[in-house]
Amino acid sequence: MLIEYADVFISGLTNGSVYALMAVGLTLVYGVSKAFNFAYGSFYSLGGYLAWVLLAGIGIWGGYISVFIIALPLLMAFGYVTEKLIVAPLRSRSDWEIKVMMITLGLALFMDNFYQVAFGSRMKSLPPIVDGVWDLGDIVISYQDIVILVLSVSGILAFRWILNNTRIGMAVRAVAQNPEGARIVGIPKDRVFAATFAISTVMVGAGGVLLAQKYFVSPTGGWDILVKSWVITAFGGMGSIQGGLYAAFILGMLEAFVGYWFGMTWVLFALFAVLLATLAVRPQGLMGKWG
Amino acid sequence: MLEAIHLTKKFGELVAVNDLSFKVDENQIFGIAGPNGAGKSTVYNLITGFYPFEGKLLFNGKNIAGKKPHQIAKMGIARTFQVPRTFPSLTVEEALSVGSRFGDDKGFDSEYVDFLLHFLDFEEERSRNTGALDLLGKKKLMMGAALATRPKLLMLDEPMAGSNAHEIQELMDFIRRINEEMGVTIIIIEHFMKVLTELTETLLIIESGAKIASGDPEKVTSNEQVVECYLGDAYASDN
Amino acid sequence: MLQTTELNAFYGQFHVLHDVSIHVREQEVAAILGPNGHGKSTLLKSICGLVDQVQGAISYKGRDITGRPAEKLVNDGVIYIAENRELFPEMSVLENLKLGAYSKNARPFEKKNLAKVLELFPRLEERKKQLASTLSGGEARMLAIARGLMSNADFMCIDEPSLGLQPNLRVEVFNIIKEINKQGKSILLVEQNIPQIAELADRIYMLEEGRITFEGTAQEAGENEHLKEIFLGM
Amino acid sequence: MGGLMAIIYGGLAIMPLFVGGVDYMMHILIMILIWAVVASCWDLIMGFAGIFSFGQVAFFVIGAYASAIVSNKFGIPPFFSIFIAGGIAAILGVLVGLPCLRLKGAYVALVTFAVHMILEPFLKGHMGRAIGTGGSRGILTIPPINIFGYAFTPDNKVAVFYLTLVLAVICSVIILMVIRSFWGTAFLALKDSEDFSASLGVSAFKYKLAVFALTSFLTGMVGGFYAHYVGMLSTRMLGIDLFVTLMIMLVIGGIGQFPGAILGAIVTVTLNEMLSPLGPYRPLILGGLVVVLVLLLPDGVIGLLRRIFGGKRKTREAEA
Amino acid sequence: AADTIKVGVPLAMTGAYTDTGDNYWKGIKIAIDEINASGGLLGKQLEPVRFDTQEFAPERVMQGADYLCGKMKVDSVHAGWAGWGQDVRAYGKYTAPFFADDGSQSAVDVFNQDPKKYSNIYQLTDTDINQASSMFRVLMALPYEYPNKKVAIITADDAWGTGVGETLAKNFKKEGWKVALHEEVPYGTREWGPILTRIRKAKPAIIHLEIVSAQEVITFFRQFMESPTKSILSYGYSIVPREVVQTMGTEADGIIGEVPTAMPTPIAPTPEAQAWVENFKKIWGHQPQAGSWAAYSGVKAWAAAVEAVGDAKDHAAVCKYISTKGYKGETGWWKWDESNVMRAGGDVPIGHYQVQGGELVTIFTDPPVKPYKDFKFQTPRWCK
Ligand SMILES: Nc1ncnc2c1ncn2[C@@H]1O[C@H](COP(=O)(O)OP(=O)(O)OP(=O)(O)O)[C@@H](O)[C@H]1O
Ligand SMILES: Nc1ncnc2c1ncn2[C@@H]1O[C@H](COP(=O)(O)OP(=O)(O)OP(=O)(O)O)[C@@H](O)[C@H]1O
Ligand SMILES: [Mg+2]
Ligand SMILES: [Mg+2]
Repeated sequence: MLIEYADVFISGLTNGSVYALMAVGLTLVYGVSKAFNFAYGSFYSLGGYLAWVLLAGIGIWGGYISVFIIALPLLMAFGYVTEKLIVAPLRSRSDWEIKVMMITLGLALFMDNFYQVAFGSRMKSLPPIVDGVWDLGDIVISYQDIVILVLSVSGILAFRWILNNTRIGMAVRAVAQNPEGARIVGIPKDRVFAATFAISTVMVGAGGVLLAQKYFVSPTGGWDILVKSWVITAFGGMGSIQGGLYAAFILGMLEAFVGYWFGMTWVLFALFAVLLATLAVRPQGLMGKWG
Repeated sequence: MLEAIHLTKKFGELVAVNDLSFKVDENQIFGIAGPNGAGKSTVYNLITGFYPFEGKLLFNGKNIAGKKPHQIAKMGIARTFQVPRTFPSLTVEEALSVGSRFGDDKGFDSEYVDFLLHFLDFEEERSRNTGALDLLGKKKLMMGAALATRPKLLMLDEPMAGSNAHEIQELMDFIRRINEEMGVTIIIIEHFMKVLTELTETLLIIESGAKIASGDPEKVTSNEQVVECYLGDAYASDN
Repeated sequence: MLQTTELNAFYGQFHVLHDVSIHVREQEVAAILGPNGHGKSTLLKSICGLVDQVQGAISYKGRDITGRPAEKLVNDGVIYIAENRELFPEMSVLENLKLGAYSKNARPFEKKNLAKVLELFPRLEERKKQLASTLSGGEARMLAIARGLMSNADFMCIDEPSLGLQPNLRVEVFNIIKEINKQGKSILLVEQNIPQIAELADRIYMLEEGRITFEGTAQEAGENEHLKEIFLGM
Repeated sequence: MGGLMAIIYGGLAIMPLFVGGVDYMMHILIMILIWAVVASCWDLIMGFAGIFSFGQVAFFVIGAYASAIVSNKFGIPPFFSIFIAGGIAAILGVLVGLPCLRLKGAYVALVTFAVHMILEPFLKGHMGRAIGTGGSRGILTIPPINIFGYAFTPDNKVAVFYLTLVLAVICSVIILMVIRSFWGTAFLALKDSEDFSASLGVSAFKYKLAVFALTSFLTGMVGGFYAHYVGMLSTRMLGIDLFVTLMIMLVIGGIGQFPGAILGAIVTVTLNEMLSPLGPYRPLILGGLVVVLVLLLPDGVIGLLRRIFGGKRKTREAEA
Repeated sequence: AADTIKVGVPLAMTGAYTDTGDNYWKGIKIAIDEINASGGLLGKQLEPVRFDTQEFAPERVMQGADYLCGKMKVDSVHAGWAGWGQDVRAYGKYTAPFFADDGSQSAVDVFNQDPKKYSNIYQLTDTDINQASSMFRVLMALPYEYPNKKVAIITADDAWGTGVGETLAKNFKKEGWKVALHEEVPYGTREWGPILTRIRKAKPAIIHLEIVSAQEVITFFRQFMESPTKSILSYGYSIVPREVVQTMGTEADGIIGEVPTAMPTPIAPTPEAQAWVENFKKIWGHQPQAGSWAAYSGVKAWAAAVEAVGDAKDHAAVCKYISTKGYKGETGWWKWDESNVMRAGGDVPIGHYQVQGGELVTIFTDPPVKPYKDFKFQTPRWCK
């Protein structure tokens, strides 16, 4: 009995760590710039495709380490340029929040279909980062899941620490709350906007690299990621890293246990029921600040 | 007209309004003053239904505790905000129309809006965007929109702040005319002694959410405690 | 120290400042008077790099700083203390103050300045942990000034420091400005409601409809009937 | 606004003179009208009321299924069942609107989009099958609208077209009236400053719920109409494709620029058809186009027309 | 242009079904090229007119019919997955012969409402119900001793998946098996923890998974293999996405699956068929997928009928010819029943495969259940 629950629990934990990794970048960008990035899922796929091109296409020497060394700066540059080119110009317009949603939706459509044209509609698979399972008798955990758990949780905690305890983190939060005020005290707001966008691209792109070996890469594979991240972000509180972390694990567990007890079809209903109930009591999400 | 009975509002540990009772008579100009953070604006927020609170609030004998802001507006209580609010999507005329349309139970009255634009000397700004008004313009806009609801009671939160002597004089004339010509009861929060002594009939001084003096403005402003915690020696000697 | 030459500023099509030339000498306090909405704040903001469309020239310590953005000017020692405060609403008073010392040249003095401003404004010391968004009008004004002081700037543009402050504090702020001026800072001030402004300012400008209509020493201003009637009446 | 709307609908009304014989073209015209209404409703709630409702497609599908089920199960003539469908959609709209009143921006978007995402498993699942959605098979026979013995089937596309036109014009006039009335002002005021509006007597509760109810009613009704026109339904409308297409209509038409959404529908549907032979390059181009258009045409085609013809523009930004 | 014959090809070119659309297109393309290269049909070249059915929204399906038959006036339509009944109604309005690969009882149900009206509609494969029954028969016929009589059924929540799941469950129950788990899951499911926990608890002798999408079935397999139970893994039609074997290679060895109207591989039943397979591999660089051959044969069947009738425009005569005469293909005769469904059996049976050495190997054909050539079922490594 207990063993079974342990198994479900571990599956929840694995889900949670994956979700956490996916959602943080979204919450960051939204928190800082109030820009809701609909192309977030496509950025995830971008990470996956980059890894695939490097590993399977070019057959790069050094495996995943080289992939990260090459892909992360590329992702960062991509995020930075995207912000500068298509998000920043909208900021001074009326209804700019809707317009950002629309332009990123357009970008998502463009990117997804670009993948399809360039790489075909079929999924791409990548070699595992680490092989094998940790056998505990009745329970087995794959090393891959452990790597994802450790990397994502430590990445997020480090990130949160930076936001709360360093000058840069404080600057990012300041820009989030009052861009004009930030300029007055000497924080270059445009650069912070672009940088957070770039960092979020790196986060989700890195997620794409990490998860591609588990979930594969396909042109439209990012939508699922976007939706889940969105739920987590809202649940945890838009803009709250810590809230996002809690939310990811709560939802991961919810998914595992609802799936176990009631069946997978109920997971989505349960997810939204919990989300609605939470928002009814706390409209700003678990830990969140107002959007 | 308005009676506050044992009003108390706590923000966590902080008691922003502390067992405060006062009474505003019909057709009065009633002043509220007190140190920064004394709880003046909070009192407005309680009266206009922005926060729940303990105690009772009677408006023309009816308890208005628990009512929503828009319901209170419809009952005839209008207000301005300390930090100016505007409608950047609307013109001055439209903003006044909002008050007339939604706050006045008689419904929209374009003649009255015209009259107010004239009254406030706002005719030139009529179709100007409210977001682009200067500080004084914003304050006049808030007053105009509030008046457009045909209030029985108008509550002003530091309407003079940021204006020069000349402008203050003008604003005081406005307020007096609102009170006398339109028959609107007024509560005003101000820090300028001159305004309080010249304009108000009754002055309430609060500190840390509680009343420390009230009554005739001249007398109240020479109250020792008031001078000490609020006006300062310089002011006292100035007067 | 600071000089503007034929400065013009626009918001879109709207021409706010017309050929404004002013100057502030080292260790001087200059005050700008003028009716509401005639461009006083715009002038300060233009100098501090917060207005996008400016024409003309601004020089600071002999260097041309026209078009230099606010975030860079802060490092050069020019700070703007805003009329509408521009605080960080979801941060505590303390965090707001710390951010005031964000610039490179303020950082080393953060501790010292923090202690100093908390002493100047005991109310802020009391409310250290409170979120800026929940401060009262006057408390927020204090925080804005205090945050500006944290910047350690040499040249401070202060927009209506007394706005919304209680009477005795208004005098207090006046004293504070005098004090920091004595410590060697230059100050450009917009202020309507300190009767002693003539006592504080070395030089007074009058800005009407975006144009300078009077320039002179405090004494000259005192002798100007027009000015006296409108601005020094309180 | 009214004049432009009259020109657009007038132009559409004479189209059958030229292409009346080509079913394919008539079908496109009918779909243009249907999407024009849906996009206009979306514009009303998002562009004017400032509520980021992402449930428009969901309410459309709800209306379609409701009308199909009501007419199939209870034998209610489709002419009436589409109003019932509108009513059902409106009630659900209010239910969805309620939690949204306390929420902001992207949260509202999520909660409303949740309806969209839950709808598919619901319609396919046991609950859906129990009320007659046909599960994942869908509903394959839905009676056509029948007025005085004349059946508006897909075989009589010109007739269906004019019926749709009548419906679209009625819906558009309602939307126009709402925007022109004090509702429009209330929405703008609420969007700008909720506490200022409240202090002037505007009830956010009432107006937001009302706009949820109205837009879901119209959308649901048009959904019902669609069901009886096409004669079959499946959950495949809930893919991301339709959602994005509607969004593109708004981008092209201009947000908060009614009747821009109608123009947006015309341009988008036409473009989509023209690009269709390009296969995967179609969405690629559409996506790129959205990016470019949002950047270059901030107020969509309407804004462009205004710039060309110098029509007056309601200033909506804090500019002098 | 007047001397070409237009052929409509409505397939998913964008969206979630793009890959299946590709499969069908590959077969159709070969057929058209072949006919054109050999001088055309009645001396006229065939001209394919493509239409993107996207994600099969009802109005899109209808639009396809109006476009291809109404506007472009094509003389036949060759689809694959085409709308599961929606297509029957949309194309039934017109007269051009229409070939679909819906494999769905709901499409047949629509047909049976008005066989006259829909007489131009042809299904290239048998229904979900018959396919599922066939899967069951082969599972029971495997030369393998099941350790218990428990089965776990996991299907997608679409029409195909639920149809197969329900039929299988019914059959198993009839045979006295216990359905330990019967789950419908949405597409996009990639975390199988909760389900696998229940599977590991139940230890069923058979697990049947029916989601025609590679990511889902591969993730299931990999997570299952972290701690496998001794269960035969039956993937049904989910074995068809090429990515499954291409991605997993020999890792997938042991999985069994099924494809209707498919060319048995690796060795085809007849020399002609073998030649066809070789040709396909030469052109597209991989083994033929499910659907390619069916779609190819649809085009060829129609062309043969047109040839016999002598007029591509006489749709009624062409249809009548196809319905009554059938078509002789690479493996033998294709015959459509009174519902215009190409029922499995005879020369075109359902192929049952096992992955062996990283490729699909036909081990049985059905109906009737018959071992195929010398290929043998191998007990999967996790069952030993
Ligand atoms: N939401 C809140 N949460 C916590 N404290 C609050 C909140 N709102 C107000 N306060 C505190 O309550 C006290 C009273 O605030 P209020 O705004 O009423 O002061 P005030 O008398 O209007 O002062 P001022 O003259 O400066 O405007 C202040 O100390 C303020 O910091
Ligand atoms: N962001 C802006 N966009 C458009 N117009 C503006 C903007 N900011 C200010 N204005 C306009 O520019 C003019 C000058 O404004 P400014 O704030 O500089 O005046 P001021 O002299 O500081 O007045 P106050 O005493 O109200 O602070 C005013 O008419 C104002 O309406
Ligand atoms: Mg106050
Ligand atoms: Mg100013």
